[in-house]
Amino acid sequence: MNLRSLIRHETLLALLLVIVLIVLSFQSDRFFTVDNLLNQGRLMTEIGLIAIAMTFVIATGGIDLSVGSILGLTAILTGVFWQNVGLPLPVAATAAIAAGTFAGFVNGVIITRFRVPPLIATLATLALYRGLAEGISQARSVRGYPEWFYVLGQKDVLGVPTQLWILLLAAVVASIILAYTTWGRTVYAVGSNEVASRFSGLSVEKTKLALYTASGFAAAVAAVIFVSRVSTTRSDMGTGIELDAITAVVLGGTSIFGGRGTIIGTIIGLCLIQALKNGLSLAGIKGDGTIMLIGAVLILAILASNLFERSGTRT
Amino acid sequence: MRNVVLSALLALSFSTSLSHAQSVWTGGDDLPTNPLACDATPATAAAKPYDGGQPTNAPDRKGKTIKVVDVPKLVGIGYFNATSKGIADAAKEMGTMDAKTDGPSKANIDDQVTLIDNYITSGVDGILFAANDPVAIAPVLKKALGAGINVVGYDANSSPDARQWFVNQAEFNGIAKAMVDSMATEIGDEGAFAIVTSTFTTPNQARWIAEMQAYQAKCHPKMKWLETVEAQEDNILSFNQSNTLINKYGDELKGIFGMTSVATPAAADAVTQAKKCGSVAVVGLATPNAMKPYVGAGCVKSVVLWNPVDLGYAAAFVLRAVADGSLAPGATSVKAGKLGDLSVINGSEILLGAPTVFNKDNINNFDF
Amino acid sequence: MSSPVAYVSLTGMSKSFGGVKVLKEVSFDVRPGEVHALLGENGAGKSTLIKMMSGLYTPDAGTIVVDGKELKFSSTRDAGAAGIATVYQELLLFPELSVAENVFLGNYPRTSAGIIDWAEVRRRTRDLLDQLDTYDLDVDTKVLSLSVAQRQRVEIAKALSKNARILIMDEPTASLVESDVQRLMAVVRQLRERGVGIVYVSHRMPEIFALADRVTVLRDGAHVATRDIGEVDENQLVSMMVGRSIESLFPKADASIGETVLKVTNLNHGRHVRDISFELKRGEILGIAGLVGSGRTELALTLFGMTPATSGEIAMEGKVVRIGSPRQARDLGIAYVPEDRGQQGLVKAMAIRKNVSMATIERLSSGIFIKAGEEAQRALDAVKRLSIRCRNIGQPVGELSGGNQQKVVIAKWLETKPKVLILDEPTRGVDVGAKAEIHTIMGELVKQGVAIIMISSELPEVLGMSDRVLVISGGCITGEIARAEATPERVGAAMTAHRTGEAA
Amino acid sequence: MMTTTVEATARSRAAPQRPGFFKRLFAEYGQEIVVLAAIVVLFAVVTMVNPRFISANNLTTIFSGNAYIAVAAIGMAMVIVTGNIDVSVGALIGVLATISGSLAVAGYPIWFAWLAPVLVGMAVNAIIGILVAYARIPSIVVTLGALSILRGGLISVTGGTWITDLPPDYLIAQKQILGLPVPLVFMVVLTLLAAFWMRYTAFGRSLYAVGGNAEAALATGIPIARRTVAVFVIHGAFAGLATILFATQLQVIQSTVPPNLELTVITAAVIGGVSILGGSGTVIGSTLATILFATIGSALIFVNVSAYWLRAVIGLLILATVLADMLRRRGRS
Repeated sequence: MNLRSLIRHETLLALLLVIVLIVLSFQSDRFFTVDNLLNQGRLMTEIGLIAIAMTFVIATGGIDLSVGSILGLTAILTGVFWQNVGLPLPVAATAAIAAGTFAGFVNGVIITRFRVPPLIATLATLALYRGLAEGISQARSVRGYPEWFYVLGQKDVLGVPTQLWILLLAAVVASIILAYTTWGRTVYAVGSNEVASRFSGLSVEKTKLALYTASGFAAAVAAVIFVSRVSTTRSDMGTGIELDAITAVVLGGTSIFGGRGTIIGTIIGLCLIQALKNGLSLAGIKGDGTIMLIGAVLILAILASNLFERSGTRT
Repeated sequence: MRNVVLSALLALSFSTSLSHAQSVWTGGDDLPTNPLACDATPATAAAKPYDGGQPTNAPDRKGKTIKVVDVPKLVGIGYFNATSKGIADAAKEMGTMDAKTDGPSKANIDDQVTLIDNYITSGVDGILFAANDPVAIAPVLKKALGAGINVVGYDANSSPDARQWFVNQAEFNGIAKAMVDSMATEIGDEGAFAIVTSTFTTPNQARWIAEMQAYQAKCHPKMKWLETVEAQEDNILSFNQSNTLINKYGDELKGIFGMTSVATPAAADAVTQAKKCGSVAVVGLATPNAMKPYVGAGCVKSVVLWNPVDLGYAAAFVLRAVADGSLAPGATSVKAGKLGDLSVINGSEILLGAPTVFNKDNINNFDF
Repeated sequence: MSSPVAYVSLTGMSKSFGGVKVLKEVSFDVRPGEVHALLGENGAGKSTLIKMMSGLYTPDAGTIVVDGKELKFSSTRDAGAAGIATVYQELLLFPELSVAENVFLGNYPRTSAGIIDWAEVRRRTRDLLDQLDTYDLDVDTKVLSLSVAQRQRVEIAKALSKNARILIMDEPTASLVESDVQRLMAVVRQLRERGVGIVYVSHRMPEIFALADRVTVLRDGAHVATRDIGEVDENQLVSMMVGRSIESLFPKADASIGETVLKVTNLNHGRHVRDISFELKRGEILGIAGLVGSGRTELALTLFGMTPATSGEIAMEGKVVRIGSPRQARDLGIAYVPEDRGQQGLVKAMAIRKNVSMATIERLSSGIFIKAGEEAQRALDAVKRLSIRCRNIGQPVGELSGGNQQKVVIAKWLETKPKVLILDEPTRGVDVGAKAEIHTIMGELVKQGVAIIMISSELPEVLGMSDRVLVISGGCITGEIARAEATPERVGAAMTAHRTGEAA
Repeated sequence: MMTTTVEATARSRAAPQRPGFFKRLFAEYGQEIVVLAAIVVLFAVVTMVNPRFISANNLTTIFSGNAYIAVAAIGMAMVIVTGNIDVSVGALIGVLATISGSLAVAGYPIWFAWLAPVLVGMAVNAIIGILVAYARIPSIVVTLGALSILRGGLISVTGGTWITDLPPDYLIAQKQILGLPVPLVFMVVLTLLAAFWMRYTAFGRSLYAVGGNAEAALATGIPIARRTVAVFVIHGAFAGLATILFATQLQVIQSTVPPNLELTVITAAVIGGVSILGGSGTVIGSTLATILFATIGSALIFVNVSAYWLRAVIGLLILATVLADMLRRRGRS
């Protein structure tokens, strides 16, 4: 029942994506072009990376609201380590990613050691990390990165935007992990019944700690890509990205209560949102109309899949 | 072990940031400042060669109707409504411009970049922008230039080479001088003041504050700079922060600068509601409509602002001129409809003029 | 006392779920002042029937007549208004609210101003609890800190608060220890004296013969028989329930007892595990008896690494080991089938296959990848070996009956090839047939040399299955009794041995 | 035989001692007390640094400047008590403020301009509630969608125009009742009313039942779906009331959504002790938490914390409160 309904949601969503793609390409002949689609891929990479990690977190029944702030903090640290500390840029970026990962690790510690509900813990660190970013940067931007650094965010490799390769790699690796490994199995088990997982000898705390750390890592990597794409660092980077990522994950069929969800669903959800944003804009609809439509699609998609599921399994 | 290393990293980052936080927090940026002379001597800017960018393979758009998109920092605030109105007015007047405004709902660099990117794909002829971040927006603007699109900025600049021209509402040091001089007139040369700004990361505000600080040190050295507080783009928060400043400093506080069109009316309201009209002066950047009640009640004497409708209007005309080829690198002035000739400064900027100071007498003549 | 006129009578009740008929034209009635036992294996339709009586389900067909009037229940409120109250097996209480509030929730006494009269709520709760001889419960305590027996008392008080004429009790003793069962039975008798009609659902024969006036048996959703209790004996009832006769309820298998596999010395954890020492040998079943809160489960949790020992020594096969987590316990060959199957034992939304492999998932993997084929094969084997009744191994465990769910939990732990298997209430909430099957499985395991620790509240089970009985009270061992000497009296005395002293 | 021994032991136990008054108070209102203590400590410390901190004016700023957040948090606390959440309230308040202000400027009666946001808030949240209760979509999903719709809709409709020229009578938040600022009175009265309602009425208690154990609530005859819709509608009414304070505080109404308002409101509710899992917490706590935030914001300016580090310090303080609560809970169990 579970598996069947899961496939249903994703099939439904994929179908919706196809319809949206078709409709939008009729609206504007510039929409369904290789260039445009690749470019959209570039634009959704940061959210995509965060959403992939978020899929794991939400599948365990948790949530991470602090990712946007971690992104901001990591971006700032990249700049500060490079410009103010004088580290070579690769070292600075690596150190900043390490710090962002550590911020995720701290979330994990608060959640697993102190047993603070994830929503509250990350709501608190949302404020804290953003504050750190602002304090450390003293509201200064760091600019003027060397040209090679922009390969990551602005250039192509084999005709495909560099960061899209990273997103694809992350998606493939994450799908495999979630579907075929002991780690993925633990994620679903913890999300469905944490107590029973603990009683089965699964390392619940370790898994959760690792997930929040991974979520921090994803946000940190996204930060460096983001910096490279926009060629500057600011402490307000990534504000509000957590809600966008959660929207994509939930739209992709991951249950907010945990226990189910797939990476492919998240990716379809992401593509759907990005296609709507881009396609509607090309079709001459303004940004405010687009976000209204995305809100409606989110509610309707979940509504539809609820109805399908209920009609299929219960009378 | 890993924890130790990482905590060390975090500690390191703290210490470095503290080391470059030398002075009190003024909220200014750290770019070089260029305060104007204390009297009315106009600045003598060295002529600079054109430093803007050029579109590649732009089609000949002379006299043809062009499709233009205006991407402000964000939509939904009075200021950008006014610029948008100016653009629409100009488009109507010219009859050869098909302009629309579309911006992010939050002043967010990423959303803005994405929007512009979409419009490049959709194939516009011209882009007008007000940048949330001068550097972050540069790559996408360069992409627009690369696609043969004419790009003109207004209100908030980008790196010069990422756009063709920038319509400068008023030079930073000019605004700074007008603000500080107004304040000095109201509270005297030894008064103490505080600042309410949006966020420290907003480039224009940070630039103005830095210039204000430089100008105050140079021309009104005895004025006391108390502190700068952040209030986002949130008018209730601005109101609360202004109140807190009034409460904290008591009679010591003589004036409040509002750095945004959100903060200034809120500060004025705080002063009004605290019944401090006359004893705490409010000087700031704001749109006239929002300030009419306070100016009318005599609580605020003067509001500094260029006319944003004119700014949008001028930007549209500049874009038209660029598309027509009548404004080319090296030009010294450009004709902007009813505004007449506007002069070129700093290589690739077009100056709107001196900022307007609104007061009780003229504020009702403006509606934006 | 028992009047021959029924207060509630149900006639021709039918109900289907998803096309499956779970109840077929069943008739049932309850008279004031009688205890009417309702029997049947899991899935026989007992729950469905009582849920219709209490207004949770609407019948597809059939009539409900209360006190001479035909009624339709569309919610539990309707049933409540008709004088029918239910004490559910799952004890449907609000953990964050106080005892008093739980009793009167939805039914508060009001002051003249129309607001809730909390003083009255507390006073009346006190009264009700006193009527149930429950003097030891503060009405302001949050329910989350109460024991199962105490919660049940709260449920009964709640039913009484509504002046229920009919009280439905769904397996009220399933999670009680013997002493609490006795108290509960006293309460039931007291209610009967007052003229309350009681529907008593239970699997436990002794209680039924001790309490019931009449008994109704359901099988496969159909009514089998309704008899006065004097007309039937235990064997007849069992064969009515299962449709065949069961040879022996406790088939103690003879296994050869081998060398010591687990040796525990002076083990301590908190207040509930104090200075525990014992040995366990291969092929032995060690029964652990004790009251709720005596420290039985806590001892198991300490051995299993859930609440690691604060002092003392555990030796597995002669080697002293430290057990700090269930993982370590598992790797040492200790398995624990927990008391609370739904919460602790199973991931109900997951397939049988995934539940069976849950404790051995690393062993079923090469590198980090799960070997899906082998996993499925092992699950198929387990289903066959333990005769788990299911559609296929992809079926979510939550859809299985209680007994089959329990077999899945056992299967999961057998996958770890345990040397020591701890079974905590292995047959609670399991029907007669499945119970016997579980006992048979235990017998087979000891023959293979597994050592079993069995915790049970059912004294006959402990006495019937164990080679040796360890009695725990107040966190300490108060008796170690060999099978031959283990009588209900000796074990019962040891269970309360230190208790009085401790409580003071 | 055994029966008698057991009965005897049970009877021999005396009725338990009722824990002392303070112990019970702490058990029941632990988090509220922690927050209150934090406020008191902050006041004491900051006043020592700068006595102006407890001047009447500053108290007014602290207590009434954020009253609209407290009022919104009352409804949010109720929603969270039933085990739901609403991330769209900030956008809703932005929309309602525009509606209210437009009506006032258009010359409708003032009372109507005040009533409208309450009614519209209830209507919007009724839809949200129905989607949550009857279509069984998790509340976070519905409200995430609603957030987008409301935010986009606000900009589409207003085009970002500010509302000015508000009639002076409309500006109720600037007025005083018995010498006290209206927002303060609103906040205190609404908090007490809501707290009383949640404590002393069957309807109010049923919210705890729904959030504490939905299955048990159903078995008790509480119509869960109807209650869920009701709690969202009530929350909408409080959002409307909050809007009145928000819209009338100044002489202009901004037609944008206050940034991060929803997170502030949620944070206030949870820091005030409302369990995110549902079933426990009070509106007294959420109001105290709002006051705590306002106090922190003001205090940091008074003690000259660098404005750059302000948010970091606020974050740290929130985290400290959360951890203190967890340690307290653990100490209790």
